[in-house]
Amino acid sequence: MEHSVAYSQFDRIELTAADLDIAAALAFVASPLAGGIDLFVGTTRAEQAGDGRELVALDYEAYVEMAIDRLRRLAADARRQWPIVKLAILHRTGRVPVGEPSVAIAVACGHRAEAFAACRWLIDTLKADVPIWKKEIWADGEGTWVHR
Amino acid sequence: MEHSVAYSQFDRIELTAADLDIAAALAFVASPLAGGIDLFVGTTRAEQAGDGRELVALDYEAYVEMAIDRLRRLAADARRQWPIVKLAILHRTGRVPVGEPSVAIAVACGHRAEAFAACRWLIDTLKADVPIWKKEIWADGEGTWVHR
Amino acid sequence: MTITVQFFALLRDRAGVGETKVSLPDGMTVEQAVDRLTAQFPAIVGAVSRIAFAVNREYADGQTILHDGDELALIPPVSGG
Amino acid sequence: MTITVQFFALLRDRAGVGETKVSLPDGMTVEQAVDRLTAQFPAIVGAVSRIAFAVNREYADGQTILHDGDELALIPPVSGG
Repeated sequence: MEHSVAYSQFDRIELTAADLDIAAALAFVASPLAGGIDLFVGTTRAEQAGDGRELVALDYEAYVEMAIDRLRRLAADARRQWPIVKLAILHRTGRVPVGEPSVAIAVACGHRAEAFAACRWLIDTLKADVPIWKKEIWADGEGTWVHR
Repeated sequence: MEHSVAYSQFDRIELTAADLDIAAALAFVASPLAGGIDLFVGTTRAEQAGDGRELVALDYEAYVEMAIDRLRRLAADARRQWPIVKLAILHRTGRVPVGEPSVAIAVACGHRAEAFAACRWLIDTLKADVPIWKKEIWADGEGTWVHR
Repeated sequence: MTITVQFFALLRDRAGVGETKVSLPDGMTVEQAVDRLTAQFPAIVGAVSRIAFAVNREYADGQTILHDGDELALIPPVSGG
Repeated sequence: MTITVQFFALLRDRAGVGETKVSLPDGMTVEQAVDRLTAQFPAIVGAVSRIAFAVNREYADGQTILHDGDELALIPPVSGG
């Protein structure tokens, strides 16, 4: 089960093994009622291990059904806290090479302060709460799960 | 003078009478050194005047040469405050209909907290500091300069 | 009763399976079920700093009573984003 | 000396021009130049809540001494973004 989308008229939640379509997320949240849109994109950052090995990618695994459910609740929780017009949360599964996006969160609100606050809360809470895991893939082929 | 671009390897600053190319701004800031990208997009929000007239657009005017110079300094000031990998600031001149973007700021940093903080500071400071003005264009054709 | 158990990430690697079915006495709690699982899959012990639980895709604590057909997931520290 | 003056937004509408050249005695300050301008363009008086100044595209205060060839801009409250 590598692809899963849930969306209402106002929220788009997507876990996908394909490249994230960030332009589509921005188009989805666009609205005449929005004055400010904040988009966060998390990408795989180049890193070097202590022994000099280079990171080549992150492999993402999700407990798909539960992750989608948690993301929908995050969206609902955000809507209780801020006056959100539309929002989109996209997250990758599978291999995400250095420089490529693994997560994108777009929030459209009437005013910018709310869009920034909701977007920041969503990415922070996603990282703490949603059952998705990353494995670091190093140039020598070794993989290390991140469970901090 | 309706179009002006200034960019170094790491900053792209653009004042333009054409539609903002937000995908290009995101592509410009992408980097293997970036872990988090924050993008703010300000759009013309539908509004109604007290007497029921509908807002149809905002007309933006800039003191172009000074505005470009101030935006470059804002970029430099942000770089002194946060470890920014790349950034792009695009602003429209001319008529921006309801629902269309007037400003886009994309900031790529190693980590998300810095990207959010720098992006927020840039839009707040742009709004307070840069010689650009908007005129509200109402459905009856009347225009009202915003000078709050 | 029979429940389905899900392992993820390093726990899946250590268990050697992503999913397994186990038969347990009726009325067992999550904690009691996990004790049985660590006996059956000793390699998961100490693999991660802490394990959270989900029953039927809801976070649940160790005292939650399990029922026939439940899906119990062992959730290592998450690292999405 | 001769300076170029720039008006923007509502001030441009009220002045009826975006740019004008004015001849002033050497050594005049921004404030003194603006006094002359308000006499020449009375419609700009009270048009906006406050006016900032820029000389040669740098924000400048009223005490700044002007020089021949300077560009003085009258900056009404900005509203970009």
